[in-house]
Amino acid sequence: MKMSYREAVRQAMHEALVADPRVFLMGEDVGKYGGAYACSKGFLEEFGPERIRDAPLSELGFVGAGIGAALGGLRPIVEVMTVNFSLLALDQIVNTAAALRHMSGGQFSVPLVLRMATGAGRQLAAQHSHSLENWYAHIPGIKVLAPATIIDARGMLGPALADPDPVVIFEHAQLYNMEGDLPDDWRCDIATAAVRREGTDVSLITYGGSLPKVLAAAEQLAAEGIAAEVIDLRVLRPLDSETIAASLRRTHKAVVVDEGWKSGSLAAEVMARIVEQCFFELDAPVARVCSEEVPIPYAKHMEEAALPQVPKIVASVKQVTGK
Amino acid sequence: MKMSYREAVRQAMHEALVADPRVFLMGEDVGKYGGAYACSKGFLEEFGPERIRDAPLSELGFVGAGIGAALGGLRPIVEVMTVNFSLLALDQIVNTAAALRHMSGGQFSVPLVLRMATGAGRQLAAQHSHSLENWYAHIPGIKVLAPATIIDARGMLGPALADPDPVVIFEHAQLYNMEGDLPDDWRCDIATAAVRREGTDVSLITYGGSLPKVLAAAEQLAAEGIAAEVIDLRVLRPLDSETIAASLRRTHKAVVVDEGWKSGSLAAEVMARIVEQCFFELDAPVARVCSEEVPIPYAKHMEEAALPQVPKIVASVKQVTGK
Amino acid sequence: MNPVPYDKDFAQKLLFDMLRIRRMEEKCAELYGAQKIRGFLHLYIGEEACAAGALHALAPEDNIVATYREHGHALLRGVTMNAIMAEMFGKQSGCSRGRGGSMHLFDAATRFYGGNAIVGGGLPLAAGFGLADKLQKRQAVTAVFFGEGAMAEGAFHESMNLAALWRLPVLFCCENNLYAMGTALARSEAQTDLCAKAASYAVPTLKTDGMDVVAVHEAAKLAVAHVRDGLGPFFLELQTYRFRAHSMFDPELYRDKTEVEEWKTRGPLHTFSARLKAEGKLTEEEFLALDARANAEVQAAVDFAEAAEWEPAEDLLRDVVTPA
Amino acid sequence: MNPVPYDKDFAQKLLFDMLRIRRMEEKCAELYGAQKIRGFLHLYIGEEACAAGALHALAPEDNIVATYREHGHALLRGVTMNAIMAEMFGKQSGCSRGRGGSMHLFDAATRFYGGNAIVGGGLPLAAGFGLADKLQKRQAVTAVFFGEGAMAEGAFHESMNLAALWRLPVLFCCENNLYAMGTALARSEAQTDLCAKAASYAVPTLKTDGMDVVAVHEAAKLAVAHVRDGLGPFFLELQTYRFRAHSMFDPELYRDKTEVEEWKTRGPLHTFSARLKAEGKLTEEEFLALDARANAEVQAAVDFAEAAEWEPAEDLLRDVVTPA
Ligand SMILES: Cc1ncc(C[n+]2csc(CCOP(=O)(O)OP(=O)(O)O)c2C)c(N)n1
Ligand SMILES: Cc1ncc(C[n+]2csc(CCOP(=O)(O)OP(=O)(O)O)c2C)c(N)n1
Ligand SMILES: [Mg+2]
Ligand SMILES: [Mg+2]
Repeated sequence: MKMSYREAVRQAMHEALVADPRVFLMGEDVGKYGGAYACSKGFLEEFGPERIRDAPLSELGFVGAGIGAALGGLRPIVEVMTVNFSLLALDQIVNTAAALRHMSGGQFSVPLVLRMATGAGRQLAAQHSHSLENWYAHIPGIKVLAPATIIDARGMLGPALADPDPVVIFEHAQLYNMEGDLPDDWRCDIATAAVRREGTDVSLITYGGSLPKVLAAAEQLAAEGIAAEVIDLRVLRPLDSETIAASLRRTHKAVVVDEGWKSGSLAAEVMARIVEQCFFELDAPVARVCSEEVPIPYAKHMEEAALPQVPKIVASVKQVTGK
Repeated sequence: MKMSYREAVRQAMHEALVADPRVFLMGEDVGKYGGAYACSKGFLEEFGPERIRDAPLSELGFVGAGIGAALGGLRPIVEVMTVNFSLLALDQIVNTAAALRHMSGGQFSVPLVLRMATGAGRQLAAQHSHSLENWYAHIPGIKVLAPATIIDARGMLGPALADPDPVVIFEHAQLYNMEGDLPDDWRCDIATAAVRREGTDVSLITYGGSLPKVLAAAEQLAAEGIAAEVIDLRVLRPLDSETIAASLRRTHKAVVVDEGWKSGSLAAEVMARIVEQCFFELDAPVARVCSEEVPIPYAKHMEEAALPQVPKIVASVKQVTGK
Repeated sequence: MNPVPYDKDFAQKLLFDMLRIRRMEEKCAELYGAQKIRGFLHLYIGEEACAAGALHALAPEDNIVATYREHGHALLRGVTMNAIMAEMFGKQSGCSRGRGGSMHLFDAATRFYGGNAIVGGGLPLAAGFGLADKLQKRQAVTAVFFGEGAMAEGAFHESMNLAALWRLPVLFCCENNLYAMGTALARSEAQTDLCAKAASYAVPTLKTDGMDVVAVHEAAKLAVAHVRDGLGPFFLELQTYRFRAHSMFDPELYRDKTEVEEWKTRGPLHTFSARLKAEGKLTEEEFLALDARANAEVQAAVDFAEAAEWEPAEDLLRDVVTPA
Repeated sequence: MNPVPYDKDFAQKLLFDMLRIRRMEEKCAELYGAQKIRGFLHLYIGEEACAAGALHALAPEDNIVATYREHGHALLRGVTMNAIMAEMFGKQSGCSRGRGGSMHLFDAATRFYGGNAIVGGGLPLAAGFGLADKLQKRQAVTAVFFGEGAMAEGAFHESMNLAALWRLPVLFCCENNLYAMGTALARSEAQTDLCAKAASYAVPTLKTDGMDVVAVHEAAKLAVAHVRDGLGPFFLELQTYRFRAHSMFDPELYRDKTEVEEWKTRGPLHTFSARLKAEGKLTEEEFLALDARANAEVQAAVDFAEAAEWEPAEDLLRDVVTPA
């Protein structure tokens, strides 16, 4: 069935709300407004204000309340409108949600699902364009997901809610309008990376909003005779190193594409893992295409210059492959 | 002159307060209490409550106020007691301090110095033992320093205050009691990494609280015939890649030691840079010794097991060097 | 209603300033449709009396901190319409060099410190300006504008406490337009009397009709005088309403058209011009002339922005750190 | 002073519970000196009437959220002294498996949710428990303890607002011991009347003498009844004082010895035992017997902790995520 990523997110939440009375959705403007990205339009009418809970502007407070509610037996889906605002809630996420199980000696699990939009590309400028996935992927005690396809948008929420520990789901804002086919069997895991395109010359490793760009680059490269394999990490913590390593054993070359700023990026972590696990498989230095180290500018051409783009990916691959 | 790291920090602040009436110190318990780590003992009496400003428990508020005060013509040293509490202030740091210059088109610089204690090792458990240097090192628009020696504790504050942009200084809590010699000429830059020990067999790259451990490991390795070069990064953003690369060109092997959790660590960034810049110089995969991926436990033996330690560093070097 | 306590010149100035904001923003909406302006665009239409009344109570040495809904504040503070429009176009001659856009207008010359897209993000900053002025013994006032939605944020609480505790010269101007995106005040605050809430920081408060530029200006003068006299912060609630959607993306599912229409009857432009006319301080011809001038300024700004240069993409990395 | 409104058994129970905390913590201080206990150790000595009075007003189905100064709360909630002591020793049979230490006591069985080392960190959590109980139509109360210093944090503000707005069954128990580390209340809050501050969230408040276990218990019963009846949150201020330093690292430069001595004359143990004696509800022999029992419990706990096993270091990575 053809549908948008937004609709897939909506259906996933709808299914969860119908299936489990412990599930509720909480966040700024998830109710009356219908969700900043319209992912919960109509939910308030259908499920009522107790379960579709508009929160005041208080990210630290309602994220913490989500943690408490999870401990109290509910299965909250807390929507932080965007990752940019989640900076206000990081203390609760790091110091409570992620640490509680450990620091209580294993007594308490926190079955919280945190959803947030991420990424740039819509000219929203410096404070509304962050890609901080690697910050989250650094924290022991949480899972971090980056659905980049219609299937993952539809399929990841279920296992995330079933997970006894906190799960953070990053939805790239540029993906909501993406259309695609949802097959009948859309169930998926939240453990493995996926090979989105097979190839033998180079591994392109990416996630989230960069996946469509990487697939486009792979297409272009194919036309030029370079067979790129495309790995979608899907799960950013814990990383599925084995799928990466298996690909490298086939291709012996890699380019990592990540919308995060280059220094301290998730791309760096992927490169480190490749060095640790497949150093002797490598035929060339692993390269990365990341965002430039600048707060994202407003002007369209400047924003585009700051972010990974198809031509940059293609150029990087050509350099790595020497073709 | 022999002194402690704490005393060096104190003298640096004292000098700045004496030299420049625009400088003031603000933070929780910097005044009456004398500083959580006693770095400002006696300052309140000497400089008065206007310039030694005890702040209420409100990290977001007083860090933001520091930014405003910097814009308003002052030169604030804002002390966030520890990096753990800085999670509450990250929005102001990332979205205002670091972004303001850029998003105003270069109109405003923010001459703010943020000091905070970091790191584990004192059995303070999961919420009081973070090493989040790499989070900070990921943010364009700020400088990040990690003084690991008496000289740097004494010498880095001056240039940090003279810097027109925000500078974050991480003081590892385990270093405050470290004693050492302060030479007459203790002035230093905040731009370069330092070679703390020369060697030809392997480069050990580290920073902050791990430096003493790495030096101890190098000593032990020397006794076993392995000549390790020790690089102290000193400046975590922007990284001095050239010093790293120069060392690799001598040693062709490297181990990165970083108290941050392994996934998404600064060590990963260093590894990525080495791959980007010196891949063909490498004789072995670069390795890293980081903290285990667990919130830091309270019990002493468990905490020790979680952190980088001399034996782990030595073992890693032996594996990398094959000796 | 009391007569307008201003001479004709000043009264017309207030009216003209509100008109300038209105006409500029009407054009912005149009330009957004034409994709000349992109990103988020938050219009101030309906709330013009707040900026006009408050900013005319401030002096050049004062600092202004605003939100993403700040076109009006920037304009009345003295940022040229050309520079604002060019900024929204993303051009190099914009007041933030095209790096900021609608949500990040800045201007050092007029001490206009933005333009903040984080709700509540400007509040701690304002406390800091107050601290700087106080420690440097300047008599400046820092006026910080924010919506009622921001009052639920911890940043509000911490900033109010700092300002009150340290008696900082900060004027807190809450533009209470009853909604934070789609969330009505009563669904975001346990205490909907915002002055009562602010008073709990031991700060004097005043609530006033934010649709009436005279009421706002009188309240602001009083508040500014208090702050400038070194008596510490002041909290001003301006009760207002936005006539347009929250942003250009907002389908406005959360409020009735009739509510909007009712508030429009209190629109600051037509009520104030009617008052001035009734008092003989404005003729229809004068009004039309003012309006024409405002429109001409808008057209000139659009022309300026259209003609302005794009920044070369090679300059991408400038202005991240201060050049040595 | 009114007579103690409890029968002898309950009155002695309150006294005994305070004694248990006191003797346990005195021993902790000693063990800290002996390096058996490490990390941060925050003693509750002087404040025992708060935990004793409040916790005895709560029921088993209620949730407790506390701070790093929580030994007393954990103990009176029913965590065994053995498990607490073993935790501080870092042993596997500690109530948090030795992973938490003094600042992170937890116990699922008694719904004791810690033990939080971030000031204000427990407050949002408490709102969440209240939400869970409310949505699941349980009549439970969540009691959250915090210091007056925490009230300057945004977390306090946001949590109070959520609890009040949504009428959540949360009892906010502020243990106002006048200092946050070295920062006196008047130097951290513009409004030092904490009840006035809390009332600004449209929440009922009550301030009471936190050195008097009867006053605390009566106030807590009233507050708990309000919350349990579904009337929404309640704010209780317990005015108290810590006799010891903030933590074992604190040189106590910020307060006078005489102030401490003065407060000690109001110590909850000796004043309450004197009252009971005066009312014939306690004899000196009974007191000594209670004290001996408390000391015996402490000694047994120390022995238990000493004898307890260290967790094998190979287990380091357990309890980061829930096993499948
Ligand atoms: C910290 C943060 N959370 C959420 C948002 C998204 N957002 C932008 S404006 C807004 C509503 C703010 O309402 P209010 O403060 O009343 O100002 P108004 O828009 O009505 O002028 C929200 C939720 C944001 N920008 N920042
Ligand atoms: C967010 C945060 N900031 C700072 C600290 C350091 N700190 C620990 S306890 C404390 C004082 C807290 O005072 P109060 O809330 O009154 O509780 P009390 O210790 O008096 O019981 C401070 C500043 C912390 N743990 N968390
Ligand atoms: Mg509003
Ligand atoms: Mg206190």
